[in-house]
Amino acid sequence: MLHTQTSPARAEAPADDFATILVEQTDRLLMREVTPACLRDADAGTFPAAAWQAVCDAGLHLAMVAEEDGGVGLEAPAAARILRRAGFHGLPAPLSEDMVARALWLAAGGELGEGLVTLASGLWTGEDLATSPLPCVPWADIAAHVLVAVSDDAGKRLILVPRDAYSVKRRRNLAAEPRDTVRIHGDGLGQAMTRPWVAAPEGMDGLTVHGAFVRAQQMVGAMERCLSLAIAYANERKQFGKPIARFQAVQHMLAVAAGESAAAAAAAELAAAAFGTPHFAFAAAVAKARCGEAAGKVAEISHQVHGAMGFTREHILHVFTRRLWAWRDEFGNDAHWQERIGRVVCAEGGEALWPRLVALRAAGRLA
Amino acid sequence: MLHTQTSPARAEAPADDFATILVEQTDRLLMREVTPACLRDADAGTFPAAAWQAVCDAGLHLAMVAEEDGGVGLEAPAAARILRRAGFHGLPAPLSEDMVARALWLAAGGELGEGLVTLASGLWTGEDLATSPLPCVPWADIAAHVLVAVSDDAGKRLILVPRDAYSVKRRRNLAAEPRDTVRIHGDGLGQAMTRPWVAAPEGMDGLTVHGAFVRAQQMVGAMERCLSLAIAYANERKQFGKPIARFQAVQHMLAVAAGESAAAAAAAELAAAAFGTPHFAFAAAVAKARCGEAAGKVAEISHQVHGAMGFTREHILHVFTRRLWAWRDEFGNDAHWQERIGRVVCAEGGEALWPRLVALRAAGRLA
Amino acid sequence: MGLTLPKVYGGHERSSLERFVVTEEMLAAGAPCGAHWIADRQSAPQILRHGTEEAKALVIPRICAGTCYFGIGMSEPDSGSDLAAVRTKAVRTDGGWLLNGQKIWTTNGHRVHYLLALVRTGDAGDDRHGGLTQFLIDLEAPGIEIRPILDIAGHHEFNEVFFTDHFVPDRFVIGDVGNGWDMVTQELAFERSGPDRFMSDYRLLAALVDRIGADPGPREAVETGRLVSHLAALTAMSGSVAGMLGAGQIPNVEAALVKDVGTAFERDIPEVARRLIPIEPSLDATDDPYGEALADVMLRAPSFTLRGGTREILRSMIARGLGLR
Amino acid sequence: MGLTLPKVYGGHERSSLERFVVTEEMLAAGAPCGAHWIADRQSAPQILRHGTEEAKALVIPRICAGTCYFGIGMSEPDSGSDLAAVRTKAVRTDGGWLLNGQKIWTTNGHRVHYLLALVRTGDAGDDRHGGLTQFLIDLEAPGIEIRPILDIAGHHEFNEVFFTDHFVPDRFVIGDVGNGWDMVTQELAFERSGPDRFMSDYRLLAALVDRIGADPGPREAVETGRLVSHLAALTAMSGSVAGMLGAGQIPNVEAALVKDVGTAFERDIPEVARRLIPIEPSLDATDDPYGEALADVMLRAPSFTLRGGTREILRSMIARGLGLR
Repeated sequence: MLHTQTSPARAEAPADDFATILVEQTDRLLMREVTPACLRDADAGTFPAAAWQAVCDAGLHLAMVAEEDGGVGLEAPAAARILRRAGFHGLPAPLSEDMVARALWLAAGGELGEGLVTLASGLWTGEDLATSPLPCVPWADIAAHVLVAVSDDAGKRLILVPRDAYSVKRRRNLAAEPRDTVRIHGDGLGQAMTRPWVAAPEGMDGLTVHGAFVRAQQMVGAMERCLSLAIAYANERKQFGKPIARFQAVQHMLAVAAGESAAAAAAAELAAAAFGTPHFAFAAAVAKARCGEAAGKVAEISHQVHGAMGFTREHILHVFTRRLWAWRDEFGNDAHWQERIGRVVCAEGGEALWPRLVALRAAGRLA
Repeated sequence: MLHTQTSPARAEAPADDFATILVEQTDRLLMREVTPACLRDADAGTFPAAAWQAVCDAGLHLAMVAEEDGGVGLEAPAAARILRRAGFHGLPAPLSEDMVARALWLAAGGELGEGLVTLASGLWTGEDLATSPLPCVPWADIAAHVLVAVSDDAGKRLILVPRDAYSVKRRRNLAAEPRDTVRIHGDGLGQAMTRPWVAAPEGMDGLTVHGAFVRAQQMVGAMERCLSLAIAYANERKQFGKPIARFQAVQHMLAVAAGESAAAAAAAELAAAAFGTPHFAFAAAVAKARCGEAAGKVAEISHQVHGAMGFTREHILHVFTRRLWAWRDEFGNDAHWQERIGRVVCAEGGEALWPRLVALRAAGRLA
Repeated sequence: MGLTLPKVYGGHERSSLERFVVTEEMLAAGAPCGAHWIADRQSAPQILRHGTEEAKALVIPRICAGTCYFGIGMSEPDSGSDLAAVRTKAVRTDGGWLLNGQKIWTTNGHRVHYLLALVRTGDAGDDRHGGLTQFLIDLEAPGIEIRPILDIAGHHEFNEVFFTDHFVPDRFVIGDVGNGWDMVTQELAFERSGPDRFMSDYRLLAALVDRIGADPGPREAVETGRLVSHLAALTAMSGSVAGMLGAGQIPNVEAALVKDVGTAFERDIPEVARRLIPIEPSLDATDDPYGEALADVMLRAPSFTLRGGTREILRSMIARGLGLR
Repeated sequence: MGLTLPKVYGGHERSSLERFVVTEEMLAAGAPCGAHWIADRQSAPQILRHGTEEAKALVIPRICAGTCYFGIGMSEPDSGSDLAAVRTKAVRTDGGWLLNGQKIWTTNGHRVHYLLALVRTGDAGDDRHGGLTQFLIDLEAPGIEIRPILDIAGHHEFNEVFFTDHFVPDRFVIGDVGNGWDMVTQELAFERSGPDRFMSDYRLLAALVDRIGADPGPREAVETGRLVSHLAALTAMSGSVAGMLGAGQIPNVEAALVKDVGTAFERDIPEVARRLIPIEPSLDATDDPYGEALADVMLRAPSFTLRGGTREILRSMIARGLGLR
């Protein structure tokens, strides 16, 4: 539960051996590919084509796709571990977007070739889609398709919009990751493929739920990395004649960060275990809310421990803290999801709260 | 600004010599009268008649009454210092209620003999008064009069309701101070005296503003006492072979408490300086909001430093922390006043915020 | 009662995860954790692991039957966070030990039958952790005096316990002489990770939800939702520590982490509640159960971050667990 | 500029309270605190108090005219919070001193004309505070190299400054040799208590108010009102320290208190803002000034609790001021 080890082999949600091996491979791959130069180039706007190719060659983007559809067929908890490792290493590429969008589309019976798939947050009407831009779509400019969720008189469905059916205004988040504004051409929807979305979550959040789910996993990985960097720095940096790790103030700050990180990880794991169950929307809300809240605290404490050194481009810390600041506001910030949770809980009343939490955890097979 | 000294002579808002002498006398009087036995008896429900008599003999309850009306004629900032000392010593009697209610009534041209005056929060209509009980009126059972603010078609006015015109259901706050439910008899209002309230603050809060103002001052005193107790305890209590004051965790906790206490004191002093100006309602809101927020933190930290010892009846700490927990919820809790402040500020817009703060401080003669 | 204890002593031999779930349900339902609680949670597992056969036969069946209550004899006036500073002393005598000294903050000391007490039986040694031994103390035996301590709400829950030449027979020594430190450390893992460390004011949260009503404003929804997200994460964290305990591990650091995060959550509930529903909590608001619950929690809250190890002790433990050196 | 400086040097001889009010107004209006800021705030008062006549005549008039900028030469790579560990060394030479060593985190080091640098000139002594001296450093003189440091937003504000046999004439010694520690301590009181320590993101608060609009929901009103109550208290606290500085006092502890409370407030603003107005801040949201302001503050916020003394250093100072021993 002390999420500080860099090894993926630590005890976590029960995982079969295959998943554990895959996570270890992922770790080695990312350690090799996500170099300082790769991160620097991505910051400057260059897509890390080699790293992304290695990720695809390893089939990581197919993790959640069923075996009969040519995927790896991992359970969501194991796939979530891969996303946490991607967060830990700061992979500057849309693995989480492609992994979940691809899995949803194929599970809905769609077909798909190679080429990056990303997803737009929200649940749209066909009419809105034709007139309003889709804001903050990750890597939309270089994607081959954008997955969009639609709900109107024609029912809930997924739409896969190909790249030549939309135009893009480029925009970057705080971590310099592309978050483009997408405008579908007048005749663009005609080029798109559509599938009924039987497994859609309840409510009006649409794909925001799935985006929140993957961002929660990534945030957990980034928090673990921040914590691990801060611990190493505290043991190394000397002031007043001793390592700052010896100062109680530093110790207690890091204990608080470890608590936040552990709570965030627990919430993210709950959501992964609830994937595909009726509890998923609620669980994803809990995960994004809890991780979003923890992200700000862990980033703040990590910077405080690193002092001025962590405030420089030269030190790697900002790769992870800037992602935490960006990700907590994407696919619904913590306040958004807290409000959703609060509305559900209040509508059901006080006596229903405990049974709901028990059911949530049961979906997570922990009890 | 470091509000930890037990001496009233510390540098504070400018005060004339007479006020300083009176505050010093107050301090000596309260040190003498508010004994552990007095506090214990009050906790058990016995009114501290001797201490109260001493307070009245010294004329402290007349502090804000004009000299021509037989009062001391202190400016509000000096009177507020007396209330802070009452909070510091835990005087278990309604000095703040009597002081402010008496001053308001006489300033409105009313007449008044001896006998305790208290005040009800809110701004009522005559009709509501006849039908609804007044909740949480301090010491209403033993008071001679309750001051009530009324606003309806007949204008804003103050009403002084004599004891035989109302019945009481006794109730105590967390600190075992009487907070009675008052029900005015069917013909009770006929027995009451009425004066137009020319100096009423804007808005619908009525006497809640004045109650908030005095509670803010009392909270500052109680916070200073908590801090002073915690510092003394930390220097004395040994664990791991040294005073716990040497532990950085304890030092930093107390530094945070000192910051909260100092900010609360600054806000309370702003409000005192704005008494009688058009900025008073806003300043009192700021004071009660800031003090209410600080109170919870200072109480929490004081208890944490005191450990199990501070959790006992035997130790005096609870006298002050229980008052802080009670007072922060009386006459509008911090959220109530924050909302008021937020509404004013948002209605005026961002560019008006800074001029408003400057004007507030100018009313406080600090700039 | 006795859910995880062996059938041979009258227990049910259920897993500690099952006990965990039952505990949660009791707390969620607001059922009082009575005087038998400590015995069931931490004393019985200790005695089972480390006690003599006589000790086990004497107390475990009665713990399973719910007729035997335990108190914790760790803290002393000069040894709160610094347990190694224990001064209550036992000297060897015929067939046992003679105890002199004082324990403090003994929960329900006036109603329990036994203490598990940490006592100095030798030199502390370089690491300060040596020379301590755990004893089973029969509070009805001679040489014991119990004095009440009232808490800030005026309730009598805590006690001082004084020992004057109190005789403890050898069969009441729990574990090896001089090995008390390690055992207490294990015991605290049981004490710290349970749901009673973050659900003690759960009922206030449930009551707050009802008081807010089915159609909350955005402020109420956001604040309530935040608390629920914390609680959901905590139940998962605590459950995973229960699993580790059940597997025979001693997850001290993890337990400290659950307690630190858990007590912060417990302290948050009344602070959020009082800002959302503006009432003036009263000691005698018998006409308003919600106000009474709030008042009760408000006066208990300072103890949340003290009992079972102060926040500061836990954070230092966590820091060591993180590898800060 | 030069508001509080003597008229003989081209200043205006106004009170430090007046300078305080002008500073506040500039910050409230979002006016940039330019490169002359540090000179005006803390370098000029130091040189006036402790500098030689030649030093005063050389720089004060140009500071008053706004044509002479200063940097702070306190931090070194191994001496951040622990200023007493300064290793940049000056040795006596004909008519002055020869400096060797390195300073770091020099704000605007590439644009300022002078540094006030803290340099080791002798043994530290038992209290570790001896043997330090402040020098006026002319950055255009030989033996100086300046290298940029990019911050996490990619901006160039900080620098490293390297000294290689850099000559400092005697007239540039500020204060008594070996007395640098006390002077730096005083200088920090000026640096810490000003409104620039809690108003650096004031404009974001004002923009938030506008973005919320004239008729806020309860959540927006409560959160905004809370921030305003903090700001009002801070302006009063900071004003009272300005008064003490103006009266010639050295309110170190009070200044630390203002900075600690003030930076907590500064850090709160973006955190509250992002939860009230859900946007995804962007590095290139040129079509959305509010989003840009939020992004800018978000990436600067970590420095708030570092510059001018870390939160930890300040809290330890405050603790000493409280009489903890």
